[in-house]
Amino acid sequence: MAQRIDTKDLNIYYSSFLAVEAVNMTIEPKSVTALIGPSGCGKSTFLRTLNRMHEVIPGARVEGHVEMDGVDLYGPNVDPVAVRKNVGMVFQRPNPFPTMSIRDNVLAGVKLNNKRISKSDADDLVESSLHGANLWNEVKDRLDRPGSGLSGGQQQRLCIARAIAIKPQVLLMDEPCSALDPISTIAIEDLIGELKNDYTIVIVTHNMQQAARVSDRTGFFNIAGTGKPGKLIEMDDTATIFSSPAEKATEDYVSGRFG
Amino acid sequence: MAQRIDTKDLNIYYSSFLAVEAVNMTIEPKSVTALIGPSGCGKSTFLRTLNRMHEVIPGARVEGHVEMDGVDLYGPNVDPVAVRKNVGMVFQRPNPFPTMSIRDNVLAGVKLNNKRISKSDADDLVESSLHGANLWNEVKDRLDRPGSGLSGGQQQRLCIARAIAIKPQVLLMDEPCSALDPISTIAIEDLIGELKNDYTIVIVTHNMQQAARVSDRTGFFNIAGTGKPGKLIEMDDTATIFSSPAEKATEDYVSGRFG
Amino acid sequence: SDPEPADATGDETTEASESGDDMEGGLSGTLSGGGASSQEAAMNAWRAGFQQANPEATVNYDPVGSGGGRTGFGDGSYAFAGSDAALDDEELAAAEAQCGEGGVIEFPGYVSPVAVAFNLEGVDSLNMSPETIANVFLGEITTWDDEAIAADNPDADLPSTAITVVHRSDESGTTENFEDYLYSAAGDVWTTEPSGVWPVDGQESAQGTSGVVGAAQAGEGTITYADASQIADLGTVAVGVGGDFVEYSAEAAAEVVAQSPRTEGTSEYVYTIELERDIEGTYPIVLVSYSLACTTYADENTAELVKGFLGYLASEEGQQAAADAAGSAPLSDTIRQAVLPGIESISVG
Amino acid sequence: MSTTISRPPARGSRRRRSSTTDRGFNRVFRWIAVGAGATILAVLAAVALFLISEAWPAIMASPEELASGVPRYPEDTSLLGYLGPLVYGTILAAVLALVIAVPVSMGIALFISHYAPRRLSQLLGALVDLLAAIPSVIYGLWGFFTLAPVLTPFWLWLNDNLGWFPFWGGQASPTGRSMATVGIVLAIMILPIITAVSREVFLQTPRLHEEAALALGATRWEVVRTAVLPFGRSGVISASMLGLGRALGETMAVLMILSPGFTYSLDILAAGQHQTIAAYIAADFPESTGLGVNTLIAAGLALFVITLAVNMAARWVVARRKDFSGAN
Amino acid sequence: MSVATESSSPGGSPDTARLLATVDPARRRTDRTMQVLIYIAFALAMIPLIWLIWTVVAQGADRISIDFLTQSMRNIFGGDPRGGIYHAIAGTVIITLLATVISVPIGILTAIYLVEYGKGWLARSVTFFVDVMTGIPSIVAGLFAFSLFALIFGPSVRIGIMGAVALSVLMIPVVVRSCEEMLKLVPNELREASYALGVPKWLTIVKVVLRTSVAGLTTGVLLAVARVVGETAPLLVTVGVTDSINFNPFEGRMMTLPVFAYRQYSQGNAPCPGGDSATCVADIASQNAWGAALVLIAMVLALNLIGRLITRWFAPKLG
Ligand SMILES: Nc1ncnc2c1ncn2[C@@H]1O[C@H](COP(=O)(O)OP(=O)(O)OP(=O)(O)O)[C@@H](O)[C@H]1O
Ligand SMILES: Nc1ncnc2c1ncn2[C@@H]1O[C@H](COP(=O)(O)OP(=O)(O)OP(=O)(O)O)[C@@H](O)[C@H]1O
Ligand SMILES: [Mg+2]
Ligand SMILES: [Mg+2]
Ligand SMILES: O=P([O-])([O-])[O-]
Repeated sequence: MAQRIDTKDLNIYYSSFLAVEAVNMTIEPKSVTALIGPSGCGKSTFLRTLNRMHEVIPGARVEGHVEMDGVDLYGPNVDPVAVRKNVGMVFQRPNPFPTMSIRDNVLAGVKLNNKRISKSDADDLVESSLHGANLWNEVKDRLDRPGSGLSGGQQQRLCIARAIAIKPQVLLMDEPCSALDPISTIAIEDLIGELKNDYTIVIVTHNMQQAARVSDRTGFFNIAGTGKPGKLIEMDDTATIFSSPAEKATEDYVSGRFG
Repeated sequence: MAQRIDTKDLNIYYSSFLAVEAVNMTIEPKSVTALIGPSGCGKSTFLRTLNRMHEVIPGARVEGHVEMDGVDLYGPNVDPVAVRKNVGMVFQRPNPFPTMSIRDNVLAGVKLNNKRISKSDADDLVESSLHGANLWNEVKDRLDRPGSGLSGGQQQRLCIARAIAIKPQVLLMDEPCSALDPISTIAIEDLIGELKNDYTIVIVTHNMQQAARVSDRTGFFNIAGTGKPGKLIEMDDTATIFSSPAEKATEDYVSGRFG
Repeated sequence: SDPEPADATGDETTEASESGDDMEGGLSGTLSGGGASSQEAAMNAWRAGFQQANPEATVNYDPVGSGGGRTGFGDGSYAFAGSDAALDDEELAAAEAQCGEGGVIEFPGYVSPVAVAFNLEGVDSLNMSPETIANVFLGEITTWDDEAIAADNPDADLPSTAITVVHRSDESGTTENFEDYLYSAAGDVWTTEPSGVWPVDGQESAQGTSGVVGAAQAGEGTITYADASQIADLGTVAVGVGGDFVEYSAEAAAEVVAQSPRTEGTSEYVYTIELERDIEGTYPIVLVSYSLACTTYADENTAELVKGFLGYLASEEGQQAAADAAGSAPLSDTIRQAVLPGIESISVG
Repeated sequence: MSTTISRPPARGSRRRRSSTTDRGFNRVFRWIAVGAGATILAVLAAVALFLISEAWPAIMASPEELASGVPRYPEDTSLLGYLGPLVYGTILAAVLALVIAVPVSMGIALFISHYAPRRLSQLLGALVDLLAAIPSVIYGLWGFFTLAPVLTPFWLWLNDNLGWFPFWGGQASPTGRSMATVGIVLAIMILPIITAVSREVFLQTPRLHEEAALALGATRWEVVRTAVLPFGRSGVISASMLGLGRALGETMAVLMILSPGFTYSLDILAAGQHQTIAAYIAADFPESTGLGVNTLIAAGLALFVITLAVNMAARWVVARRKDFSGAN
Repeated sequence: MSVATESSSPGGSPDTARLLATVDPARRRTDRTMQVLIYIAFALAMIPLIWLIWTVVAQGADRISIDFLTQSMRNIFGGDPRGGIYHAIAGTVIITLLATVISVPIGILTAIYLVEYGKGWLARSVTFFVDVMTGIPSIVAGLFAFSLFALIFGPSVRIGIMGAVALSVLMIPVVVRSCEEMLKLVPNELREASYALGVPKWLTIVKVVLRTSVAGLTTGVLLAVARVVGETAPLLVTVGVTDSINFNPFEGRMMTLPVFAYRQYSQGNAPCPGGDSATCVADIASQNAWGAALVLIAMVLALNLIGRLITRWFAPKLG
């Protein structure tokens, strides 16, 4: 069921600013792909092209192709809404809906789409999603409290629960753990390990160890300087990237004190 | 010049909810103190009591004492504004002023005190602060562009530049690097190393390695369960905490897979 | 006869009249007219009287102003109208296009004295000659103890308070009639042609009759002109006419209309008058507001309603009702006799 | 995992039509929204057309025709010369109202959003909103019967003692029904509009930004100055434009209170000096016919143009600093 | 561990004490001054509010009775103290409701268009013309609506819906401008969160953007309603006046409270030959005017209250 994604000569623009240049990448199905690189190199930008979230920014556009199982996501008969339903996303900053309770936040994907769901199904979905995000125990007594009352880490886990509740084919995560404590991070990493049995996962992270721990393949982005476009320097099996990368830049980066 | 901070039996409340209980802690001058612990245990909450930022939340209050060089920060003759001027803060989420240019963001705090700063002094200050935050090279050509146009990591570094521009006695940092790439993180850590020569620094972090690398002393907070108050479990030299902590809970936490 | 308020649930077309009125209450439907706001109070009385006699009928009157009334009458949107000025040639032509050649009915259905009223501590009444009035309103006489005023009021104890003239700020029939009075009675002093607009700049003014009265009451030493029924507790001027001073009254106002000649050369039912401002024993400052209708209407029901309503309006009973409600001067028999045949002849055409 | 909702997105049997990214009801909704915008354009076009076509005879008429056809019209004056004092009066009234109302409104909005006790602030906000709920006829009645008499002694005092000041010269009105009083009433009328919008905008200032300022050692006022006011800037300008629109177009209150005149005088305490376009139209419309009505509508057209110019200026001010808007 | 004696002096280090106690006195003063000014600003706004409401209540309260609220003025004239404003209440409610029904969807949809879709010339011109619309004097809106309907139904038409259209011309720009500001305040993060869940844009707008800003939108709509509910001049030329009850906005004249109040005020005193009596009260018209004003204020007040409840009910929950 899981999908494989190929990008072909992907150039990503903010209006006339070329943020990411000529990315050719293959993301294997049922695997975890990690994207690493210094800040501002365009990891988030690239990630957002994979579920067509990039284009919601005014003036933002792409050139080239992103293919899912050979179908171009930017093809003429592809509905971006359908793309996003199948390619879920967790953002860098937690963004629960402030008007919704914790429960409704988890069910947002269902409820916002006007889908009918029985109370018991909903309860099950809420519980399983929150369990999956390792948040259930902390919030099970206050499901009807607003989601914005949680701490940062709790909010981020709520957003993960919300993303997995719609059972996407592919899950994009933009530094999902940067606001999480180690225990929650372990839970999320475990979750990623579980999810990859069925789904394709792409994760942006600054944490080299995390990349090493959770991913099967790693892509390294770099940027030559401010105003220059970010580029995919190298992509390979995670073990290779962290042990014997082909490029000097990659080696420098991963062997930093954080290696 | 640097100040020493003691907290005595500090209880921190959100209205009637006791978030952090009975903290007795000494923060040495000219040193880096790291606060670690799982999400929701009250690290941020505690940190915010050190510059009286806690009380700006409606209903929030403290019991007990926070003393700086023996002067109770919550004493009757103390002005919270003066406290905050002397105890700078960097937040978990980058929060540059969207209505100001990069330059004005750096100068925001300075201009409050010294409205008539000369242009050249201001220029010097902007440059030195941005250098200190390792952002100068990326933004030197666009100091008059809005600060909100930067990437997350760049924004956070801008906030650090803004905080150090007012040359506080104490600098509080709430996960300042959680949105930064390794290269920027190194720069910030180096900066912390430099700043501690003159200033007292308290940093909240989830990154055990970071705590180990930058701090002289480490405090471990924990929480017994949701709804329970967070507590300071143990505080000691960083080396001790990471090698032979007194408490079992501390050992479990720091020796997690992240150790 | 007692007015009869509608109750909350009563729909105007189904409400039944219990009052044993002597008029036959056969008419039904809705009739709409509009025009001069000066007639509003009187119109309320006429509509109520007519509706009580004809409980199935409703008459509406939009107080949009004389201009709106004449325009609306000319383009057929009002079946009848009220206007503070007679139709001019152009308007008459438009009206005849609606009503047919010679089919316009026009008569002074509402005549009301315009009082010259003032607010001066301790003074209730003053005598003034037309020239004095003109000079006061021109701003030539600036204090109350001016010789010209003192000369006509030997007994009055006049303070040296400054005179503040308050005029109508809106274009108005009252203004036009008052100017017309000053122009014809004190032509040497008051030289501007009458129009609905006050010609002197820089004075106090206010909107509507209630506005000028309110403003006059608010300031000490103020003087204004307003429909006499509205002046409340303001002092009034007895106006010099033919060597005598006449206080305003409905009767004296009716006299001036009755004694002034009818405009010549008009069609049969257009009864407009050329006011004479110096007939002894009459009160010369009057607002003459005309009622307008057609002798033929396209719609039978409308014709019946207009005929009934105008018949009531012009009747002695109707005129008395207006006099009670609005302090107006009843129509003279001469004029009534001249226009009643026109009203009687209203029909479908 | 569940396979029930797993349809490869690209397999959708959607029509291949246009390259726009909108599909299905998205497209419908978009067109509904566009339609609403277009409706406004259509209405405005119709109003403009109405104004121009009705004003046309007056615009085309010679001064002589106008002088004979329009009761108030002076001899030998062009239409622009005639409308000039009205335009001046309208702007004077609106500026007076704005000068009084904007600072006070921002004070009130800040009071409610950042100074008043939280529990109270909602109630206080509702109280100020009540001012907006009061119809202009009532403002007219109140201004005429209650306020003007109370202000009169004060105006007379200003006139006697500070008459050298340009605005307070001339012969002060003994009934207080002058532009100064009108300015105050208009200010009260637009106060709640400006306050309500500003308040909502100030309340939306992100806590993050306020805390950033606080942490830099800002006093409460400095927080307001560094974080709240800049963030709310465009909102406050929009709010002021709403208020200005009402002040420019307000009819009843001005009509009932002001003792009008047609001059370029600065003496806001004197009677019979100024008139606003809206009040002028309402005052003279009832008795007007023919060319008179056309002239009134031409005045309406002039008001239209004023509003247009003022709003363009405001938009320009906001757009100039678009990159720095708080929404980023 | 640290040496405890350092902090043993009761006041602590005097240097530090000074550092923490002093903030530039000029800044303190500015802060205090601004605080006082801001409090004064609020107090200033309360003066006219209380004064106005007190005036209206003092003048109008005596006139309020069950009869006044449940009867029309049909067949009441002169100094007759009977009759009431039921017809005007009904007219105000119906016409304002209609105007709201016309303007709010158009206004909010336009605001949505401007904030969520607006690009290019159409958005620019809509923005531009909405601005221009705010300056249309109410009487011009009335004349416009009149000439529009007169084109279709002839010049004699006077119906409630015409007034509603005239009021809509005045209302729409207020709705658009205030709602536009409110929608702009919804953080982009929330829209993105919704898109990322595969929610189509229109549902995101309806269920996230509108939902989050509903409190602000309510305020905007209430402002717009308040803006028009007191209009007089445009209703006089479009709806006309009547003394009788008419519930049908598509046929016949209607009365509204502000028009009623204004007309009664304009009528001034009634002549009561024998002085005031049970059947003739000289200043009944002005009493009616104030009574109607009081009822009008009370109605808008109630509306505001409802709006406030809505606001509270839907407000984003922040903690
Ligand atoms: N909305 C935007 N408009 C214009 N430029 C943008 C926008 N967002 C990001 N950029 C620019 O695009 C480049 C890539 O940014 P991006 O956020 O993708 O970096 P990143 O690798 O995710 O960084 P980080 O690790 O800090 O999140 C940066 O130079 C940034 O300034
Ligand atoms: N504004 C608030 N009102 C009420 N409770 C709050 C508020 N902020 C935080 N809390 C609660 O206080 C406790 C401590 O929160 P805090 O944000 O200090 O944790 P933390 O250790 O900083 O977590 P994290 O690592 O996720 O940032 C949590 O239970 C949280 O839900
Ligand atoms: Mg990123
Ligand atoms: Mg925290
Ligand atoms: O009847 P008036 O035109 O004077 O109001």
